[in-house]
Amino acid sequence: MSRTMPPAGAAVLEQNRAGAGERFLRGLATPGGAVFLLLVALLAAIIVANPSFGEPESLIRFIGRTAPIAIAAIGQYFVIVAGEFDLSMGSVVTMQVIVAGNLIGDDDAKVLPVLLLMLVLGALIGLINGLVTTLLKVPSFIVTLGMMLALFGLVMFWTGGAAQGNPADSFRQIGRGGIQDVPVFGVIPYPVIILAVAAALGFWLMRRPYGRTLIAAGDNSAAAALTGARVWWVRTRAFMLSSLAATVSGILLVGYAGVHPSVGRGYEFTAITAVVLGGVVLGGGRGWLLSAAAGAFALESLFTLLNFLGVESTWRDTVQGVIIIVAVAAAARSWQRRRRGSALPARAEQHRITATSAKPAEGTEQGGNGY
Amino acid sequence: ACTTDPSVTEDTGTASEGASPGATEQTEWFDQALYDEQNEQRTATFEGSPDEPWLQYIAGDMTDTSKFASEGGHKVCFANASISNPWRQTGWITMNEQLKVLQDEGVVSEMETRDAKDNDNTQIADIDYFINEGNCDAFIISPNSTAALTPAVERACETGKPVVVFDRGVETDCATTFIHPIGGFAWGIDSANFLTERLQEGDKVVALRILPGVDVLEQRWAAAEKIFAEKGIEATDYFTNADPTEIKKIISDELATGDVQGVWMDAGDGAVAAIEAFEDAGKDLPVMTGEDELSFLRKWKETGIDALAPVYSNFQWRTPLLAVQKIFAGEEVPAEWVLPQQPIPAEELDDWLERNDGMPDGHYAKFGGEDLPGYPDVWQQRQMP
Amino acid sequence: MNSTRKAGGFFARLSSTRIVYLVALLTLIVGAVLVATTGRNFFSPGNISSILTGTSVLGFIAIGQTLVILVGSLDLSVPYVASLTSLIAAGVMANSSANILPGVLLALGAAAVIGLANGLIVAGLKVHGFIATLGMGLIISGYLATNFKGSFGQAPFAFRLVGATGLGPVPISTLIMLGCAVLAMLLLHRTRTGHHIYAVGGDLNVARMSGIRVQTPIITAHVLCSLLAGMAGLLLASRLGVGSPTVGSQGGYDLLSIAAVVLGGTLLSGGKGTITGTLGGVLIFAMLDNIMSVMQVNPFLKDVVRGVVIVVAVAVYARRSIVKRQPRFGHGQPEEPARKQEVAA
Amino acid sequence: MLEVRGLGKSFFGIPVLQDAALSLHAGEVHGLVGENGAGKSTLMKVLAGVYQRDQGTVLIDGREVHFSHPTQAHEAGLSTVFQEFNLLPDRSVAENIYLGREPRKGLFVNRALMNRTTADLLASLGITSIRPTAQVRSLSVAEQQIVEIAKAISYDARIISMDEPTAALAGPEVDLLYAIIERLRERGTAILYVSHRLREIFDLCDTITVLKDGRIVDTRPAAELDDSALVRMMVGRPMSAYFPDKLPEDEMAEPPSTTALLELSDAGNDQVDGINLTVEAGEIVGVAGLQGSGRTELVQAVFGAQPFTRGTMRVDGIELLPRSPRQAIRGRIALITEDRKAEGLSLNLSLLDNALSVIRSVFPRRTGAVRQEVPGMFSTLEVVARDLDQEVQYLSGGNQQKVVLAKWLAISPRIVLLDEPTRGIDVGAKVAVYRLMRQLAAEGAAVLMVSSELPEVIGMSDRILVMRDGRLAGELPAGAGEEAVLQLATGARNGNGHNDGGSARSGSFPPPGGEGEGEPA
Ligand SMILES: Nc1ncnc2c1ncn2[C@@H]1O[C@H](COP(=O)(O)OP(=O)(O)OP(=O)(O)O)[C@@H](O)[C@H]1O
Ligand SMILES: Nc1ncnc2c1ncn2[C@@H]1O[C@H](COP(=O)(O)OP(=O)(O)OP(=O)(O)O)[C@@H](O)[C@H]1O
Ligand SMILES: [Mg+2]
Ligand SMILES: [Mg+2]
Repeated sequence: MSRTMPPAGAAVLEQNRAGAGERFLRGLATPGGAVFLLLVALLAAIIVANPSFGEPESLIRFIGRTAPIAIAAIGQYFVIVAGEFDLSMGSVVTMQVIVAGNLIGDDDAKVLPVLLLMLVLGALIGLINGLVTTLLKVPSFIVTLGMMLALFGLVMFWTGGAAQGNPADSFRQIGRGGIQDVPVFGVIPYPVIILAVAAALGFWLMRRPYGRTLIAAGDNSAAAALTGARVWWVRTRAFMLSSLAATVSGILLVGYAGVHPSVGRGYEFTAITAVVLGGVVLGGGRGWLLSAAAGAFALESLFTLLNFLGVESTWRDTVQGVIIIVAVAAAARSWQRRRRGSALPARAEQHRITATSAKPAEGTEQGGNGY
Repeated sequence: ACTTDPSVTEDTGTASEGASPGATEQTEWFDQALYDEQNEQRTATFEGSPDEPWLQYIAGDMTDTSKFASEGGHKVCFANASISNPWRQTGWITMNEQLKVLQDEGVVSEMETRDAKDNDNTQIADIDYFINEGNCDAFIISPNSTAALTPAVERACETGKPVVVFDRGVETDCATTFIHPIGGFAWGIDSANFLTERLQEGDKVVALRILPGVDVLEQRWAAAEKIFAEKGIEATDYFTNADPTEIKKIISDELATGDVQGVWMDAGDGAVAAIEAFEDAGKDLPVMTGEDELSFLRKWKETGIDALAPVYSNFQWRTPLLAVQKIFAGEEVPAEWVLPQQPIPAEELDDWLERNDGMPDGHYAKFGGEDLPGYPDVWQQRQMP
Repeated sequence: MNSTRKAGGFFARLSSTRIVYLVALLTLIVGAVLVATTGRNFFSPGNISSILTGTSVLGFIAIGQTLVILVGSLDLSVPYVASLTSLIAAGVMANSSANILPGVLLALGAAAVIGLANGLIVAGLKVHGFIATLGMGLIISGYLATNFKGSFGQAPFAFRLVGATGLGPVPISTLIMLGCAVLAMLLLHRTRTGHHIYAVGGDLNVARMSGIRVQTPIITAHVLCSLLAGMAGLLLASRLGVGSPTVGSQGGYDLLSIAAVVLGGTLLSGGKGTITGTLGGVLIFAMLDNIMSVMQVNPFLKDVVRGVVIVVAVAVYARRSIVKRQPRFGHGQPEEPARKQEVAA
Repeated sequence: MLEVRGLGKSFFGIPVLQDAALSLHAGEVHGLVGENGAGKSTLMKVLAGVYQRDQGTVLIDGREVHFSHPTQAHEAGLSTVFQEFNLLPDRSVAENIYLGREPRKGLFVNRALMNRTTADLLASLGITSIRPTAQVRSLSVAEQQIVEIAKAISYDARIISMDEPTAALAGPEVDLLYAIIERLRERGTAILYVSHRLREIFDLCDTITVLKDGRIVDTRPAAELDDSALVRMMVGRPMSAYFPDKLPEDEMAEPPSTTALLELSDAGNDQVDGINLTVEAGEIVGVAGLQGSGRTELVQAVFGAQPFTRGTMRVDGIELLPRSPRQAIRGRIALITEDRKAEGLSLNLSLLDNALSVIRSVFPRRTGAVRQEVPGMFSTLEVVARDLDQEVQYLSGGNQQKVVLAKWLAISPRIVLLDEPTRGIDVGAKVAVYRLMRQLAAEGAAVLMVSSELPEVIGMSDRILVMRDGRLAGELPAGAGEEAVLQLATGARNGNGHNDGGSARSGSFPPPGGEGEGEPA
């Protein structure tokens, strides 16, 4: 193929892409970028309402306690960007919490094997969700709804509704402890580190062939299948990632909050809300992983702000409802604007893609735009 | 053929034509008369042996049940609100063990149970089903909510069979007996008094409540809130859905804005998370009231905080079946069977912990089933049918 | 040739509804046998009445949900609408039969306004139905939690009769629900709006290009769905005798109604499905619940059974509804049609 | 009748139409031609009320009109066959035709009337094979296109615009359309006709308007123009011929070898049967056939998308019967699908992501290396875009097709299957595709091309296979006449137009009216 593809290098590739700064600006102008601005605004508002929140110790604690929902949102992101839903997430969290409570007990020696078992269980549930969705062609909304009911019922039946007790402290340290005596922050909670790792892994994965194929499958699964992607397997893995993320959330929550059957309740909707707030489009094919995590932080910041402002806790639902409708409506308008062409990224002129690192674009005889 | 449930009549329900007392009732849970009554009942003397608190009652009107006296096994129909929380689960296990005893004794032939899964509409249908299809000799009803279930309970009463209502009440006294511990106001008084005694004016109490709209829970807060207000304690309340994650976040945020000296809870669920929030924030542990759920008692013991465990007597789940036994024996039963409701103070903590050794965290110390056949395995394993 | 294609088309259109009723029949038979083993009669008036009562509230909501799903949206706010209308109705009626009409009208009016808001958010602001109605549900739920702490109001006797009366074993409420179902069917199959609902759900762009104002069917479907949820709320008020801020969410009607609709063979993505199928789905749920209650299945296991049934049943249709082209070459007998044609020519 | 003046429309601030002017008279068929992205569809959509114009005036019968919704256009007597299908697969033919204006009787839709009038309409167009109550999904693509046309006609519009109505049609159906247009013309309907098939333009149109870069180049009577003049006007640079010659021998890397790269024997599944064919390295084999003859199924089967269930397939002498596209791609087989938007591209993803999609799915480890080659591929294909990060939905059809080609070039395919590779793309882009095909062949790939455009098949192929009713009906050498191809395709033996194509989809259409070059009917 040497002649159809003149050799080129990274330089040429970059020459045909926008600069990093421009790409960043373009990104900020999308709903996926706007959520970061929203987050900053909310944090600022919280600090105004309660200046002590701005201290590094408080902030890092806040990040720590938001880690479980942010990790769940990251998991849900994989599924949503592939054009699916995972409603079983909350039940998976509950199941894992109870499994930890019942199987580990006070026995430190059991921590590792049970941890392993939990991960296997999480992967298995995701596998079932994924296979039923992709191979049996049942809409994932229904599959995971069924899984949510069945799983929760099974766990409750198995435990009679209550866990034996909190598991060994060494296990709970994962969600509760931290690295002590760090300058500036005081303590860096382990959840912060786990979140950072999860986000980094997720970010990396989304730039890997797997991640790009996942988005492609969410955008147009027929086309993805014809590029040789095993769409069923790509999607199934997304469900597995989601359940695994729920498992990690569960592990953190056991530490953070302890074992109780209501831990994890409603997590699926909170995670979906966070993802959508992060500008990820339901239906798939659009959106960034880190924005989903930022969506979770924005949501939590909002609740915290409401607490600090002394808003009656019963109004919290209402505020949340208004916020997600407004945010998604704004996002929809922003995509429309892009289509209509008044937005920055679409306005740039089209020209021929060049392979030589020599001259700028106007290489055609006529010049001007296009042919 | 037009069939109308005969009991749906003009005058059921609380309100009379044209009046709308519901409108005033709905935001105001506080009821001075009931408050005073329960306040007194806290110190009242209970008839019967303190070794069997589930059979104790406060002397009062008795229902004559001689007309129900009959031999042989009777079929009991139980319309349960749900088993959706640890307290109800524990009680449900106890009830089933009690059932076995009565079945062995030949008093009860079988108990058919329908579980309404916290749904008023379902429970109404369940009761109607029992009336039409159940061949029931007696009804036991644990109402899901007060006003909505009143007509259905009345319909059950109209069958002429004995009706036993327990836990939450209904707005009718047609039932043969209504079994309940003293009540929410007593809980509120016990817990709020405990806290106010140990706190000073201006101190802050965070109140963690499960959910709005359930009368037994609302009354707990109504009483406590009143007492806190009288004593100048600053109290902020939150609904948590019993989710420890929420509880921990709420306390953390509260601690971030200022110090908290007391924690008040309307149920023990999630108490551990509340205490841990103080630990994690490195603050002094609060004075606290929880419940006799073992998770709380254990954490209490472990941290050595200054605490009280108010009790909403879980052993009341034994009483309905025992009441049925009495009814079919023709023995009179209290029209309103008020069971003792004694908080667990620090002095008794060790004792209760010891008695419940090996039970899961979601178990309730005052479950009252130590003399039942399945003890302790059934509760330890939380086996339910 | 043409006749076989015709038959194929006929089956293709009926099949999913048929399967629903086959599954319902299967449930019925298995149920009857199981119930008989406990010494009960599945077909006794009391039991039938119990099953039918179980269909009515969910039925109202599922009919409405069918409309919004057909138009390509979803409604997660229905439980809260039902709660709200039960409160409005009982509150306004305040145990006076003179207030029944204003109570009903105000309750349905509020439901319609919520539906209109949902519709406008979905159609006008282009917010996904899932999010729009999830948000609307949260908004109402916050309002309810803040303003109502328990049951409220009182339904007068005449109004309570609706929930308590039956024609033989058939509750009036079920008949009203079936009446609504018939109206919804008429709407879908016989009116322009109905045709446009299918069109918009099938392909928004095609509908637009064909000159349909696509907002109208979306908004209509949402308003009707909310109205039907309002009907469910009225029925609940009638059965409970009071309004309650939690009746709707107690029933879990949001997800359950969606499951019933999909169980009834309607495509979750819209454009294809029937009310008849939905009624079948609701019936299956009601029978399942009834059987499990009679069998005294552990309440936790009930959810397990429900969950499994939803997935398995939908898996059966999903496999059926993958439209395949007619094979040109079978395994054994290629060329059959071609030869016939040659003879004909 | 219709008069357009100074029309302007821009997307993303880029003008797509500028100062466009056009006038249409009763009984006139007005051809509108131009390269991909010239703005033809946009012009039609503005006229139809789908888009709002930014500037200019549109007059119908001398009165200025302003449509903000397609309904208004219908009311004003203007209907449109859009480039994309506008049918609901799950609804009946009649419901589709009357969508948005269902006849009513009282409150209710009058179904009986709807079905009856639909049947009448179809009959009046000479179509008997389509029942009004048939689900559109059960129709073939060609039948669906006919329904689409019938729908536009059913508005009784005085002005009908058709945007590439024949893109999905082959010989006989095109003739049917010719007949329909003739009838409309007689009725005094004005028709605005867009097609990339220049032959049709000359066959049908009285006047031709050429659009380029959103501007009108010229409007002339058809009689004054010929192919090359028209092409010159369209591309703005001279082009020796519409169909390019083969590359000169000396440009070939090596003489074409004679190894059979692709070999099928007795292969079949439920749509095709008894397929025996070989394609040698360096060879371009064309596959012709009527709509629905199973050409797509053939290439899809070779590609493993609808695998063969019988027979054997060899790639480079080694047995390989792919059961999935993935296996095929592993064997370095590429398929350019006929439906770019539905099967070829992820429209929300960037050029770069689309170009790398195959590599990422199947050879993820080579992603890094191939990434560097992407600009080269796009440059060779003369892709025009803002940059590599632009989402492909913002590209014109031709450029999108080039992106599809690029993603397959990335695997250096040995066997290249092309299904209607030039469907709906302009002359310039076509030439790029042809050149690429030659290039691939020259480099030793085996190329199998399905096309409905006979001149293209004939002009490009070293051998021509003709399919009929799921089987190979015969093989013709390079340079065979269209007549010969059509004869094989329709199974017509003695020119009596007998058609034994047993397929329900194609069988009922009238056979080609005239032999040879398919003159206007
Ligand atoms: N909805 C749209 N949003 C953004 N850009 C568009 C849209 N529709 C068309 N364009 C752009 O407008 C230009 C003209 O497109 P148009 O579809 O009118 O071309 P055309 O002449 O019909 O081409 P083809 O022959 O490929 O159909 C192209 O550059 C295209 O990318
Ligand atoms: N009745 C039908 N049901 C479903 N899909 C159909 C039907 N008829 C045609 N198609 C689809 O339309 C496309 C083209 O039809 P078909 O395969 O019959 O034609 P072809 O011989 O490949 O001709 P061409 O590719 O030129 O259109 C294929 O992708 C096919 O799957
Ligand atoms: Mg076009
Ligand atoms: Mg084809």
